[in-house]
Formats: sequence, C-alpha cells, structure tokens
Amino acid sequence: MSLNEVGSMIAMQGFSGLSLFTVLLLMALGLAIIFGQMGVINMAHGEFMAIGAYVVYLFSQLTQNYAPGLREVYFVPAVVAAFFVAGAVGYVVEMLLIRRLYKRPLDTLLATWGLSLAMQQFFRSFINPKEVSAELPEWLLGAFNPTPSIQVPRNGIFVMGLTILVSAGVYLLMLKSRWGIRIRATTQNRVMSSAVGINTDRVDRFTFALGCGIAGLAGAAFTTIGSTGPTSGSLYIVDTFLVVVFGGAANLIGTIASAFSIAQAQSLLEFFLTSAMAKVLTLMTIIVILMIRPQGLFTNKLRT
Amino acid sequence: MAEFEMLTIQGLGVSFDGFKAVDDLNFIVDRNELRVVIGPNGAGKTTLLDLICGKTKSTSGSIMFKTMDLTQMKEHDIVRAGVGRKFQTPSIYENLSVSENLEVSFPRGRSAFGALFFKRAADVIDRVHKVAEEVMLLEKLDHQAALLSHGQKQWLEIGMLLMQDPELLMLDEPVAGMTVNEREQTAELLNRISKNRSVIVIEHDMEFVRKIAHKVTVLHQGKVIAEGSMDKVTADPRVIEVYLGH
Amino acid sequence: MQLLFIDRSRALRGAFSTVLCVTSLWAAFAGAGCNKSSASTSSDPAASKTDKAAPASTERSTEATSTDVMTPPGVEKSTLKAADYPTAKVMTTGLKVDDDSVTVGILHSTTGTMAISETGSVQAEKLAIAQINALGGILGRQIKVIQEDGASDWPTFAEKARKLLVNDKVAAVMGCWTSASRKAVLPVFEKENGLLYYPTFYEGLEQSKNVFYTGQEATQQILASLDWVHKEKGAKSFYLIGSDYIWPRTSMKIARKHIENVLHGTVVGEEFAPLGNTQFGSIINKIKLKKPDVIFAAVVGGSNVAWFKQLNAAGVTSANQTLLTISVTEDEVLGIGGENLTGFFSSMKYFQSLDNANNKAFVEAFKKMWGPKSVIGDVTQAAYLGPWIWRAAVEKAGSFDVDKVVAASPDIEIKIAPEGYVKVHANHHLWSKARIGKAKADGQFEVVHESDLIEPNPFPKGYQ
Amino acid sequence: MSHLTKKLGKADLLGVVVLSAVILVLFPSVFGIFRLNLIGKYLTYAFVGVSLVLLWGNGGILSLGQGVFFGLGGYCMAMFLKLEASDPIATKIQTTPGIPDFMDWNQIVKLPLFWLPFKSLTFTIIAILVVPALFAFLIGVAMFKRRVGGVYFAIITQAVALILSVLIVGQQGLTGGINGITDLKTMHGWDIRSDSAKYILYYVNGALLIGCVVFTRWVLSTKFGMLLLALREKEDRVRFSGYDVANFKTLAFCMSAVMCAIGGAMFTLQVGFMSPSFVGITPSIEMVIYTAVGGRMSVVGAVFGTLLVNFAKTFFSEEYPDLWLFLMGATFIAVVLLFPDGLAGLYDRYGKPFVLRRAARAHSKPKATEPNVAVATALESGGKHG
Repeated sequence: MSLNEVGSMIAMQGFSGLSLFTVLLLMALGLAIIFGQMGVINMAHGEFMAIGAYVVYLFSQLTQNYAPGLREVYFVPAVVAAFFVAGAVGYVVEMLLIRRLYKRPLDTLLATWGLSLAMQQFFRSFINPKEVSAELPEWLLGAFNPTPSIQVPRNGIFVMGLTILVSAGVYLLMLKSRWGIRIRATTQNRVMSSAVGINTDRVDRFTFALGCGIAGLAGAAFTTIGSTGPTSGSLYIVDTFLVVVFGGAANLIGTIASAFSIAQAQSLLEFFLTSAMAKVLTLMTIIVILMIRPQGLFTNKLRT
Repeated sequence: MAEFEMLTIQGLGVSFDGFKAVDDLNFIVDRNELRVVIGPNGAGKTTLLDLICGKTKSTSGSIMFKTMDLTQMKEHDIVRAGVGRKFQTPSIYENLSVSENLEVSFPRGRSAFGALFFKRAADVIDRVHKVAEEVMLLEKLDHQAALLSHGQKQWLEIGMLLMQDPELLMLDEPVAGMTVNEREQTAELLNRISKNRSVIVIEHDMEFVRKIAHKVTVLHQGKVIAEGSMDKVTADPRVIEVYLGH
Repeated sequence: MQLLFIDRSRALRGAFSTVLCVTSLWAAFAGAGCNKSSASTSSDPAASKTDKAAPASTERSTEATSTDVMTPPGVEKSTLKAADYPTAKVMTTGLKVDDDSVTVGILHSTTGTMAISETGSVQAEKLAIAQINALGGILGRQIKVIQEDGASDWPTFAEKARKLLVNDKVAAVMGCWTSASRKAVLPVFEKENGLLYYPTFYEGLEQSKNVFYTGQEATQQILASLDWVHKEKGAKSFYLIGSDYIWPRTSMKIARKHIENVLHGTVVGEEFAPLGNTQFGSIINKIKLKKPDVIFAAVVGGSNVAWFKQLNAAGVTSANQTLLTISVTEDEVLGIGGENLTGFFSSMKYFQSLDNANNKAFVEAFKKMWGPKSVIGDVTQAAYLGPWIWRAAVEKAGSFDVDKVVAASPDIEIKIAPEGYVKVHANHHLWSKARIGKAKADGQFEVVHESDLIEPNPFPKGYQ
Repeated sequence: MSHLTKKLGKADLLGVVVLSAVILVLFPSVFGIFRLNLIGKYLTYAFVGVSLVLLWGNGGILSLGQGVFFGLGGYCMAMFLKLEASDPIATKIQTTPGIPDFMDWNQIVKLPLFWLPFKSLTFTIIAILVVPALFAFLIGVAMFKRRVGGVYFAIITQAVALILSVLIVGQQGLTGGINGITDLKTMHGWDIRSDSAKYILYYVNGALLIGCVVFTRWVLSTKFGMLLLALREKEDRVRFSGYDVANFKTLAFCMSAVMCAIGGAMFTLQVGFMSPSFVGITPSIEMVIYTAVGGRMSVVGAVFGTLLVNFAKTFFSEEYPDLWLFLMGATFIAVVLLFPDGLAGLYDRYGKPFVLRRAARAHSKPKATEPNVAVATALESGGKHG
C-alpha cells in the first residue's frame, strides 16, 4: 500500500469519525434540551425521530406520484416539515401528558415508554408494517471525490452541515434570544420565573416541542443513512441517552464534547477491533467515567 | 481528661467557581456552650454548617472536633463521632410515624445488616419516649409525621438529633415558621439541651437570639467580623454597618 | 380501637384486591379460550379469523373468501369427499378435525420488530390455504385457521406454539421466521408431536422429525452462488460481513470453507456488526483498505438498510465493486431503496420476476388478495409452499396423524411451486434451485443465473 | 406501642395468605396444565416485580437492568440443564460429542472452563444466588459510593443491560448467541417437560415466590426497611443521622438481584430455555411496568400487577393483536398519570373506605366514629407497606 493510500485512508477514517460525531450530536441535541432543561426522560425520543423520517417518506411519495420533476428539491422542504410536524406532536404530548409529570422524572420515563410503544404500533398499523424508503435526490447519493482515492459520503456532508446549523441555532436560541433566557430562567427557578411574569407553562410546552422538533429533524436527516420503519427509532435511543448523560445533562458544550469523544472512540475501536467489542468497550468506558464523574463531563459547579 | 475545645476551626475556606463563600475563617466553640451565628443573607452561615458536617468539602483550612479533623472524614463518620445537624427546612420522614422517625435515628443498627436485625429493645422504646417528652411530642408518637404542624416538625427533627446524643449539635434556623408560643417553648428546649453539650444555632430572629445565646458570632462575606455577647456585637459599628448599610 | 381498624383494613385489602383482580382477569384469561373455540367453529373458513387477525395492510382486500380467490392453473378441484375418509379413520390422535373441517395454526409476529419481515409469510400462507379451500380443501375438509402472534418475542412463540398444539389441537402449524423463534418452539413441537412448516432460509444444522423446512438451508443458498461469482467474475478474494448472530455466522463459516478449500480463493476480512448497528463507516473503510474482489454480505434488519445506504454513500457501487448478498429479497429492497442496490447480486431460490407460468399465476393471485402493490420475496414464496406440501402429504397418507403425514412426506413433489418445482427430501428440507438476481432500480431482480436442483444438506461434511 | 409493630401483624399476614391461596390452591384447581404452566411463567416475572417494590417503590432506586439479574439466574440454570442434555450419547452426531450443540457449531472442541462447574447442581444453585449478588454488589458499590442516583442510575443500569446482551449475542460459541440456550430436557434425569414435572415446578415456583414476598415484607418491616423509605424521601437526613447510605442501597440492590435471579432460574426450568432477549432493556422496563400497575409500594400488589398485565397481554394478543401495543402503551400512561400507586392505590381509594365502613358498622360501638376513620385513613395513606 502506498503512502498516498494510507493518507487517503486516514482522511476517510477521520471523516467517518466526524460523521458519526455529527450523527450522535444531532440525535442528542433534542434530548439534551428536553432532559437537560426540563428533566424529562423522553423514552419516545426515537419515535419522534421516526416521525421525521416518515414525513420525508411522505413527501417522497407525494413527489413521486404528483410531481416527479421535483425529486431533486423535495428533500429540503421535507426536512423543514419534519421539524414542524414532530414539534407539533411534541406540543400536544406535552399538553396531554408531560405537563402532569414534571415533579416525577422517573415516571416520565415510564409514561413516555408507553407512548413509544403506542407510537410504534401506530406506524405499523397506519403507515406500513414494513420498512419504507424515501427516494433520495441525486445530490445526496454516492460520494464526493476530492482526490481519486478519497471518497467522502455526500449524505455524511449533508448531516454534518445540518448538525452545525442546528447546533448553532440552538446555541443562539438558548444563550442569546429572549426565549432562551426564559427557558433557562424557568429551569433554574420555576416559581421565581412565573413571579416575574414568565408564562412557564408556555415555556415548557415550547421547549418540549423544540426538542421533539429537533428529533424530527434528526430523523429526517437519518433517512439518508439509515432505515425508516416502525422500530427504527428504538435503534438510537440508548446511544442518545448515553451521549446526553455523559455530557452532563444541562450543558450544550458538554453534549458536543461527549458526542465527539464517544464517536471518535467508537469509530477508532471499530476500525481496529470487531464491532461488538468496540461497542462493549465504548459503553464500558462511558460507565466507568460516569462512575468517576457522576455528573458527566461538564457541569456547572453549584453551591449546594 | 485532657482539656481541648469542642470545635476549633482554623483558616477555613471554600470557593465555588471562584466565589469565596467562606474565607479564612477562624472559630472556636467551647464545651457546653450555646453559640449563635448571625449575619446577613449570603454571609456563609449555612455553608459553614455544611463544611462542619461534611456536606461540602473545604478547599483549605482545618476543622478540629475535639481531636479529630472533620475535613478528612466521611459524613456518616462525622455524625458517629458526635456531630448532629438540623437542616434549614424541617427534614423529617413524612411517611413514617413520629416514633418511627425517632427510632430510625437511634444510634444502634447503623450498618446495613445491623439495621436488618435491629431489635426494638426496651432501651430503645425508653429513649424514644424520653426524647419525645423532651421535644414535647409524647402525645403525638403514633401520628404520621406529615400531619404535624410546622413547629412540631422542627422539634421532631431536633428530637431525632437528640436520639443520637451528640456532643455538638448544629441547628439551622430552628424557629423559622414558628408561632410566638412555639418560639418560647423552643428557647426553653434549647436552654435545656445545651446543659451537657455544645450547640451552634443559626438564627435571624434577634429577640430569640437574645434569649438563648451565650455568645454570638457575626459572619459577613465568609468572614467573622465580630464575636462576643449579644450586647457587645449589637453595639459593634461594623456589625451595624453590615446590617444597615446593605 | 383505631389501630384495630387499620388492621382490619389491611387484612381485607389483600383479599379485596385479590378478588378484584382475579375476577376481572378471569373473564379475560379463560375467555380467551372460549372465544377462540367459537371463532374456530364459525362457518366461513379462511376468512373469519383471517380478517380479524390479519396485520393491518391498507392495500389488502377486505373480503378474501374462499370463493373469489384465484387458484393455481392446472390444478383440478379435488374430488376427494370427506365421506370417503371418515374422521375416525383419518385422525386418531385427538387433533381438531371433524367431518367438514380441519384446523391449522399460523404463528408469526404481527407486532414487534419482526412484524416487518413476517407479514409477507402470513399473507402467503393465507393465500395458499384459501386456494386449497377453493379447490375442495383437504380430504374433503375445509381448512380453518387460528392465527397467533409471536410478538417478536421467543418465549411468546413457545407459549403460543404450546397453545396451538395443546389447547387448539391444530393439525399443522405454518410459522416462525427467525432461527431463535424456531429454536424456542422446537422442543414444544417435539414434545407434543406437532407439525411445523418453517419458511425462512436458515443456517441448517438442524433436522427434526416435526419440522419441514421450506426455505433453503445454508449450503443451498451459498455454495452455488460462490461458484457462480468465482466463475463469472473471476473472484479470488472475498470480504465477509454479516450481522452478529447465528445465521450469518454459520453462513460465513460455510462460505469461508468453500472459498478456501474448493475455490482456492482468500478471505481478506470477516466482520460481524451487532444487531441493530446503524453505523458502518469504519467497517466500510476497512473493506476499502482490503479491496476484495467480492463483498459477501448477510446483514439483516434495520442494519441492512444502513449498511447499503452508507455503502453507496461511500462510493462503493456496482460500477466499482462486486457485491453478493444472501439477505436481500424484494421485501428488503423496499426499506433499502432500489437506487442503493442497483447492480448488486442477491442469491435466493425465488425472485418475484421469475418468468414461468406458475409464478405469474402466483403473483397475480397474491396481488389480487393482498393488493396490487404487494411485493413478494423469497421467504414469502417459501411460506406459500408450506400448506401445499402439507396437503399433498396428508392426501398421500390418507390421514392427518402427524406420524403418518411425516412418513408420507419424503419425495412429495410440488409442481405448481412458483419457484418452478420442489421435492421434499428425506431430511425434511426441499430440493430446490439456487438463483442469482441482479438488483434493478425499480426494486425487482433480473435473474442472471439459475443452478440445477440442489440436494439439501443441513449437516454439510467438511463445512463444520 | 409504635404502630411499627403492627406493620407485620396478622393483617399483613392475611394478605400473604390470600395470595398463597390464590397461587397454590385457586389457580391449580381451576386451570389445566397448559394455562397453569403459563401462569407459572408469569409468576417468574413477579419475582422481579417484588424485587422492584423493595428497590424502587420503597428505596426510590429505579433499576432498568433487573433483566440482567433475571438473565444471570436463568443462564446459570440453563447451563446446568444444557450440560445434562448434551451427554455424549445424545450428541453423538456432533464433531465433538458431549458439548452443547451450539458450541459444536462454532468449532469449539472443548468445554470452556467456566462451564465446567455447572455440571454440579449444588454449584449451580449457589451460583444462581451468588453470581447476581456479586454483580449487583460491584455495580452498587461503584455507583452508590459515587452517589450516582435517580435518573442517572436508571440510565446506567440500562447501559449495563445493553452491554451484557451485546456480549451474550456476540459470544455465541460460549453462550448460544441470540438463540439462547435451548432444548433443555432433564434435571438429574427428571424430565422437566412432563406434565407432572410442570405441576411440581409450578408449586416450587409458587412457594419460592411467596417466600420472597414474605422475605421482602420482613425486610420492609425492619429498621432497614424504614431507612429505605426514609432515604427515598430525605437522603441527606439519613446520611446526617450517621448512616452510610451507599451500603444500604447496595444491600437492597443485592437482595433485589438475588430475587430476580431466582425468578430467572425458575423461568428456565418451566419454559425450557433462556435467551438474551430477557437481558435487554425492553424486558427490564416492562417488568418495571408490571410493578407500577400493581402498585410500586405493595409487595402483594406487584404480584397481581404482573399477573394482570400478562393475562391481558395473552388475551389481547390472541384476540386483537393490532390493538395490543396501543393498549399496553395506554396502560402505562394511565397508570403513571392516574393511578401512581397502581392496584393497591386503587384499593386504598375505593376499596378501603368501604371496608372501613363495614368494619365500623360491625363493631358498632360509639368509639368507632368518623374522626377515627379519618385518622386511620390518613395514617394508612402515608405508611403504605401493604
């Protein structure tokens, strides 16, 4: 093997790691907001991702049947729609279910698990029990070749771009906007926030909807790299939680760092070991580190 | 018996992300003394108790309880050494009855297996009754703790500490939320129990402080700014400035 | 006094909740049995239970009765009359057979993760049964169906298998999909002496008196396809990749032995991804590093979709890489997307595009019953064979008794099989052909190679 | 005079007696062996339910990895049975006779070392009790000493369950992989698949379950039990009363693990196989739900909750397979939202006032007036140990 090839391999493997990082981050962002800001353990997060994926599928079907000429462009509005549909469902779920459980975080876990079962069966009964596939536009298929020996997956670049966009958006929203201030104020002191005139119910509802919307966005993006089926969402849920917990729940930078380190570890280990061992080793390392630092990588040290 | 102070704190400091909640603090409590710590909000009073009982780890300095350095000990070991602590909001087990609350605090069967095979012997029942009488809850022994009035909950928590017969008792705002009548009774209670142990009390109610305090320490911004009798510290211009100037 | 009341209330609380629970549950639990028996005595054979229990498929025609089903061409309506086969003679072991009907079980997952795969099998089995009924049934008796849901959960499969055999006394069961579910029910079938027709291509290493395997065992699926790719593409080096469980592992073991000992090629890498794995970036890079002539793949489920999408995205397409898979049927293409598969090869015994009269009739009948958009994969076709093989064996034996049916089964031929022709081997597997299909963008396969009939060999010497 | 003494009085005993009557007398006299065997299987899940009442309901520690212990117990038992089923005569068609079939398929030619001791039943039984306890101890010490609790503990135990199931599936030569360890036949020559064996196993299982119920109630009635309840409410108060909280949690975790393992071993015996599908996350969470349905504070309730959900599952999946998951999901949500104390809570709210009225009338003495009832109810609703 020539030196050039080694270089290409390192480049491609590096991109694999980065790509996995952005995938994990996109999965985790929505949950980080919901879990980190609200303390709600949303076990149906994966199903909200599936909603996003199904929205893309729906758009793809409509395009195929009614406007085949739009195949190259339907994907972008589909992703945007995925955000709003999943967000809207999240809004309703918050209103009917989550609202009543803020004081009982472990119970949100059980209730949303029930929700996830029902949602899976909904997909199965009313959409399709089998896996479906949205027809992707050409520009998302295949690889981009910067040099003859380096192939960079286009869908990977797309997911990466989207992740950067969403992360930046979330960052600005949480830290710079009035909404972000309200959300953070509500998290830190609910009573005080409502006393100074923040409608905390509304803030909760929108925060939850935002988290779910981002999950839908992630699901939509993942139609380019993974499956769309009734149980597709459940493939992601444990990894997602680990990223959030490992990062230190209430901290966006922590989530990013955590997704990055988990992704790099897993992708490197996978390259040199078997996949099963890579998975086991990564998980174990996370657990061990969490035992040493129970509050995750990044926390705000608080006066107790 | 060697002569040493009950509690000697030297150069104690702790900071949270650069904010010094307690800073180079020196503090001595004698045997059988009832000391009251006062100071404006954020002066570091509660943090001081947290440091002594091990809830917060110090960044510098030492806390000697008799001959033991508490900064090196685990929370439960500190309690077993003889330091009891009442929290600011009454911290009792609302799901248990008053007698169960007291019994759970009895200093036997403290290991996990010990608790499993703990027998309610005559001495335990005896002690529960004695303490209940002390904290004026004898009538309520079989009541569920959740049903007690706020003041009674405070007493119950004090009772739970008395079950352990600590040599140093620390009470964070014991009369908060009490009626005038209950305050009277609490003052008497504190005077009774400080007969054979040292007690540290954090309190805002000056009238109450005057009733119980042997000596008063004033904290401000994590430092001791005055110490002495109630009359002496209330006359101290620095104390007046701290209280009025803010 | 007061404490006394507490005591009494505590005492009665246990009793109360017990009574409450037990009575409310009783109806549910015992009632399940009652309802079942009433359902199975209803007059409309395949339809009654079929309708209620059929997985929700929106395209499915709602009234699939025995009269409007299309039957295979060239099969005459059976002239056998139940009167010539008195129940006392054809059934001596307490099975659910009377003068008009015989009951069989269908046991697949309609819920849970496996529902994705097992739906097609249920549909095919119901089609075959409806056709048999339309042709006069079996020994003059109409077939009734009791369908149970294995819920993608192996103990549930065992539980339901026991229910079908012990409670419902079904004469045969069409069912199971994964090896794990088959392994879970196998002891039940052996203990209760039941009869199972198992449709999935699988790893072999099994042969039970009580099971007929209508799909390919591993050597049938693998050896011929490796020979073909070796001969046609001059392949020497292979990269093996599968999901991490018994079927891919056994298949890869057989493939490796064949590649190394028979084809004198090399295996340059072997990789097993955990089930449910969604990230193949690193594995794909490893493959690129090795530059194999052929990638030989057996990834399953949601992972399979991720694997092919990411493979395509990494620039690995049929233009620059030969890939042969043993885990992609037309069903899987739906999830993966034809555009990600175009030009890759799949080894199966059946493709929907097979060009013969049997298959054309089968596809038409299937679509008529289950909707024009239906897709038929290898396992679906194998599941369709089950009822036909059972019918042939029962009529040959002149009895529903399991022992007699089993004894009559070897050498049964199914000439109307959509895949062409199959014959039951003494080892309970089928003689069948191996076929290589080249994936097209529209989700169908173009058959590029067809072997001779291959003898099933579940315990291949030299491959273990 | 403390009402603690009343906690394990004849009243609670009666609850257990009723449960025993239902399990040991009522079910066997009404159901045939097929349904009874099914109930036996459900009752093995009830072990997990009971363990969760101790750990979660009273201790406030939610473990989403109870399946791990259920699986460990089940696998220990399965290994013993598999070795017995793999004698050289029964396996003579294998390349290496005398080892389990799945090992032979994976080119293993010698029994792995850790399988060897499982030839002994005594060792197996000890292992069923000790291995999960040890594992729980290790996790417990590591987590609780570091004060990992609440949500974090739940998620980490979930990850542990994931790791173990990935390991078991991945090491199929040693563990049987995803198929699990199947085709178990005899125990010291005794055919566990025969009807008579199923009856006996049902009773053994029932007796063990009742044993666990009694044990758990005893634990909850001791000072240890009170402290569990106490630290669920005010962990700091317990710590600053001189208790090493981590030790208490660890011991509770170990006890719950052993109970799950007994359930797992009985599962293997009654169902005839063990597979990694019990070790994973889904069964672990489902078992939490059984407990929630029965009432997370009520030991007897947990058993009934397990039976109820599983009866319903059997009924609905036979009759309305499509609806089943909707119903299951709705049940979870309803239990959490509307009846956080499950069946036992429902009884408290609707059944008990009725019972109390009856009791009051029966005694019809002037002392038994309304205020007394009110106090009794208030006391009751707090100290739910039933």
